[in-house]
Amino acid sequence: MTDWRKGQGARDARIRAGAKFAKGKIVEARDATALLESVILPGDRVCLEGDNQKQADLLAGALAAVDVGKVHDLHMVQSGVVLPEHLDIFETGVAKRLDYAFSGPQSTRIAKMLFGGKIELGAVHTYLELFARYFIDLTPNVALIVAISADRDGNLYTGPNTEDTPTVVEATTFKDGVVIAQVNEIVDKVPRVDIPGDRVNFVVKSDKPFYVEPLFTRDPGAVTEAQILTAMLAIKGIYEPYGVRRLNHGIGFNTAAIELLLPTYGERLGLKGKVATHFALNPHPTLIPAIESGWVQQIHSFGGEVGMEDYIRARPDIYFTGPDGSLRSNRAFCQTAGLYACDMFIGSTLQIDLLGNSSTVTTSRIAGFGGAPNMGSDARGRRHPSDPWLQAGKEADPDSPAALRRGRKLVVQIVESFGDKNVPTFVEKLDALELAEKLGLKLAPVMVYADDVTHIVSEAGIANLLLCRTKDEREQAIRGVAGYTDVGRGRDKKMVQHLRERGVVRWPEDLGIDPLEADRSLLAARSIEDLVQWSGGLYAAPSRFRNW
Amino acid sequence: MTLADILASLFPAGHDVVQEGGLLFGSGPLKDGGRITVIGVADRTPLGVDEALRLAGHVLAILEQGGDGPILVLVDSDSQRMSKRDELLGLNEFLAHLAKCLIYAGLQGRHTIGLLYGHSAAGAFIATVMATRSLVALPGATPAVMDLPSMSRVTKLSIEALQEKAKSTPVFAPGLDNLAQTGAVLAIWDDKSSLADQLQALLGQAEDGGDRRDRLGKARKGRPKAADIAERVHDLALQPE
Amino acid sequence: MTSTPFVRHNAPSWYEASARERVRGLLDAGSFKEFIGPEQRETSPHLGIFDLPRQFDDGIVVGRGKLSGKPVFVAAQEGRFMGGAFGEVHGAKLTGLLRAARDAKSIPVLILFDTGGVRLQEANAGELAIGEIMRALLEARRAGAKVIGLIGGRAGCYGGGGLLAGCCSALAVSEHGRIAVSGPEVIETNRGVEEFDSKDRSLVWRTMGGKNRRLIGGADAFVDDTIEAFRAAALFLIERAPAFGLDVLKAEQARLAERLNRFGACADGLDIWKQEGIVDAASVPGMSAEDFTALANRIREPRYDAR
Amino acid sequence: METFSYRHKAERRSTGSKAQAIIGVVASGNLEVLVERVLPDTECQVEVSTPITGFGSVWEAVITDFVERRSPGGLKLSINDGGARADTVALRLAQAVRLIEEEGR
Repeated sequence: MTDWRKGQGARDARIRAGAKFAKGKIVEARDATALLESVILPGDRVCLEGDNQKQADLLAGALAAVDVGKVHDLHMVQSGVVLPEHLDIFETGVAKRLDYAFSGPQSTRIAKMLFGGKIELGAVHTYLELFARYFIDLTPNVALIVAISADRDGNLYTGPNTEDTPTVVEATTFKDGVVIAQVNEIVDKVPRVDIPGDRVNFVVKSDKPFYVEPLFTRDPGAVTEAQILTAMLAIKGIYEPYGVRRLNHGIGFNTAAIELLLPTYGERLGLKGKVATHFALNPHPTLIPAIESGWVQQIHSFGGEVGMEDYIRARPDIYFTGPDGSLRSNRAFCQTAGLYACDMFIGSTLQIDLLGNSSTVTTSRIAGFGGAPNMGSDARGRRHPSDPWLQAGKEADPDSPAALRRGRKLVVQIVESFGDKNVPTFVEKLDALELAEKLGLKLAPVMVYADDVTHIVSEAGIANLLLCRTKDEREQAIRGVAGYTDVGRGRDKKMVQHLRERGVVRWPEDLGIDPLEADRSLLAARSIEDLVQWSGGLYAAPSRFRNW
Repeated sequence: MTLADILASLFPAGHDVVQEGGLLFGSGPLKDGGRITVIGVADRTPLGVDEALRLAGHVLAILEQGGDGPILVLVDSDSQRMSKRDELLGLNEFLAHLAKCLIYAGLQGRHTIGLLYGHSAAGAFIATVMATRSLVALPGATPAVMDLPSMSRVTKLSIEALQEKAKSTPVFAPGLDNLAQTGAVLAIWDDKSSLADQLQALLGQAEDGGDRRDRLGKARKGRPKAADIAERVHDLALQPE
Repeated sequence: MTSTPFVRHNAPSWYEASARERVRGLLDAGSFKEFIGPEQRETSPHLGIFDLPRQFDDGIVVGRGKLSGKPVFVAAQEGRFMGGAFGEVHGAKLTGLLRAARDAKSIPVLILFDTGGVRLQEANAGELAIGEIMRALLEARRAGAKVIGLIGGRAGCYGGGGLLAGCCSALAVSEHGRIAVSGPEVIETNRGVEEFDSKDRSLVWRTMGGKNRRLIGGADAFVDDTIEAFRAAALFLIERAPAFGLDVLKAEQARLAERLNRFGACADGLDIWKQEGIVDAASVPGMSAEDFTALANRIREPRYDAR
Repeated sequence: METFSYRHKAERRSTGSKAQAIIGVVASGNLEVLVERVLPDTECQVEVSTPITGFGSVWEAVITDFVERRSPGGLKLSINDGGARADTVALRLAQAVRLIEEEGR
């Protein structure tokens, strides 16, 4: 007779093994490693919660300390490879295979270990893609998650940084996996139940609060004139003509500059209420002036941002807050929102080739994708119309009958022609290709594919790729905004002139923008201190960003 | 030469200089019959807020007594004391205060003499011997603006690279000869002959003709531009509008 | 509940401005005349050894202008060029200006400090320049010129610059201004991160920042980060600043002795402020310039006769 | 250090009457441009001193464009570079010309 309950049986055995170390569901921090050694089996698929921002750091340390004789050859399935321990376990043999999405701080080491064969790589995903695979072929046997507080029944409060937790737990619990949570404190009653207790098997109390990176804080003091100019071009050349109201901003100084120009330059253009009203966006501190000036109506967030808690609590009309008043973020939902309900993604990148493919990979760094490829792609399943979407679709395909024509999401890459250390952003060939060859990957790690990109903005101008009709036009349009890079200087001057006349390429003067106007006095906030003042003292900037 | 040797050679007839907490206080007789006040820093003591205030207080007490007797500042110090406490309390003001007292004494007609007989660096150097009218040194003195590891951290050059450049560049390299070349050190005394005689000779030199260190640096080819630049700015500033 | 949104006043920021912009905004419009301007190309003869680029004015602007109709001498350091550090030419320009002030006797001097200290690539020349400037500064003061230091730039006022600031007749400082001898990194390098964590910005400011300096009496005026506010402070301090003489030095001795006596055992800026009678000392660093000035004036009246 | 000197014909004389102006500072990623009205009306000269070697063709392209766009006739521009990006150089050159053409500043 077929046993239809093998999974449940295995789960129950794991829980029994772990229960030796628990009082009810509660496990002391010093027993965390022993708990993991008894619950995790060799070869297991394990999700060690490493999100974009928050980290299950205690459990990461506990896993790094297991006896490799007992726990080995794990298959790690987690969105963020962020902490050193996330890679240490591959050095020691505790883990063997990796499927992930983002590796910002570990990008150099992960590249080295991939070259050295220390890690068997499944694939680098976007967040939503990895989440999807949790439910199909990468379902965790054990999830090691992180929350702010738990009650004795295991109900969890994840606070402003809910991020990936509900998705990870959903996939693990309901497919016979074991969920272990680290929490900052055990309380009688959690402020809000983000994860119901019956989905949590063990709770480990950590001695110190979990690590969260203020990843989305950009100091206005470091915004350059070139970034301001580029932001002016984007606002006047894209936000205004398309009337973009629903959008996502990528991470970085270029989009921070846009946020800081909305209440000044945007106001001057009369765009308030007409653009940038609804966001899928982390709580960027640089958006505070625009929010306070009445530009923004609603923001849904992937995660939280350190220091923004009180401000968000005081602006429930803008943010999604739970009944308890604190931010409820959710990466899976927000990624879906960005894909289907936003008309524009605008974000920066490290390299763009002559077709418009972009990548953040260099030969020595593999940063992963995070959410950008999902945000920065056209949703082929989208069916609801909006003006920007329809207009972009029309520009791409002017001849099809309107009622049968797909719209297009605006996917805008905003860059400076030269990046750090005078390294050109525009290149003939992406480093990602070289990397794929070296690692024998079937796919080069391209962040946004050329056929998804609709516009490229640099300080030199805007290229509207929707209007390009041939490969040649596309290349010259990109060269036309590539400034003084080799790619830019290699442009066909006549053809670029022609593209400017058609509005395919628009330089600052074509938009009536004088680069000399690009001055820091245009910024609504010039310092973190200004942001605090804008927030009425509610924004508590992380210490590394402030003098106090 | 030890401090005791130096004091003995300066004051063969005896002196009442005492050492307290790394600082020197007292006086000694001059060959011509007068007395010279002595203050100083010994044993490579770092100059912090407490030390600077004590020394300054002593100079002020001397000034209050009146007269125009000379003051000798003997120094073998560390740099300023590098600590949280000293900076918290405003070390810059304490060092400046000491320097002000010494410079004021000089401006009031007292011949202030700095005798660098060991190490000194950075803020301690500026606040003591550098603030005297005549800075002299004994052979073997080791003044430095900043030690090489700190310099390395600030300039982001390796210590080796700095050492290599130091061989060819008097303008930044630590050391007595380099500093003398810039004009900071009036003379390097001969430690084989009587310091008392050399002191008396220095005191017998002409009146203070103002700060001549930039001219000296030019003559010694250690500072090619300073004297001329200062003079040009001075003259331009005094031109009628 | 609704509140009026903050709108950043667009008055030009002192911190953000270049040395030239500060001078232009500080003085009466069109009154500034530079001595040995950049067109003279009197650059450092030493930076080439280090393959470092030179600046035409060697990082300092000196000249003459009018402040509210009255003549002043002015020197402004550019904190972004070599950290505003004193090199041979840089220092000699300030020396020359102060010697002129000594001879002119009654024209005030404004020194817009923005410096990390001595330029290490020409350390001996820079160190000696500090000595020469100091002497010229005090000669000018003794001759009757007021020398006012204005501090609120990117590089702060460190090393020999800190000592020169201590020699001025009066100082105005903003939130951004830091005054010290040893910089945070130097303390950390020499004494370890336990003594001083140079990356802890909050600690740096509690120790060396404008607010602590104003509260312990190390600066006479605390101002908002605008050129306008520094101009007003300069005008005010020129009137208040003391002459230079034995009485002032004795008063300073007493002032510093009192400070050591009262705060010598304090481990942190917060302890000093509590000792000063500020109940909520932790709120001081986040205070606006206006609130802080009111608090500081209540706690410690500046005394203008003791430096 | 690498130095370049470029001489160009400019279409017309730069306006205004100021003799000189200076903009920018020599700092990482930045540069200073000193502009002086010392040449015949249709001539322009740009002198560059930079610690970053190997960017000669970029400098040439930036300066050629600058002369075309701004027609800085009669001006000599002297650059001390701190390792600025090409677009920053272009911006400072434009700012320098604006500054010398403005009255009263």
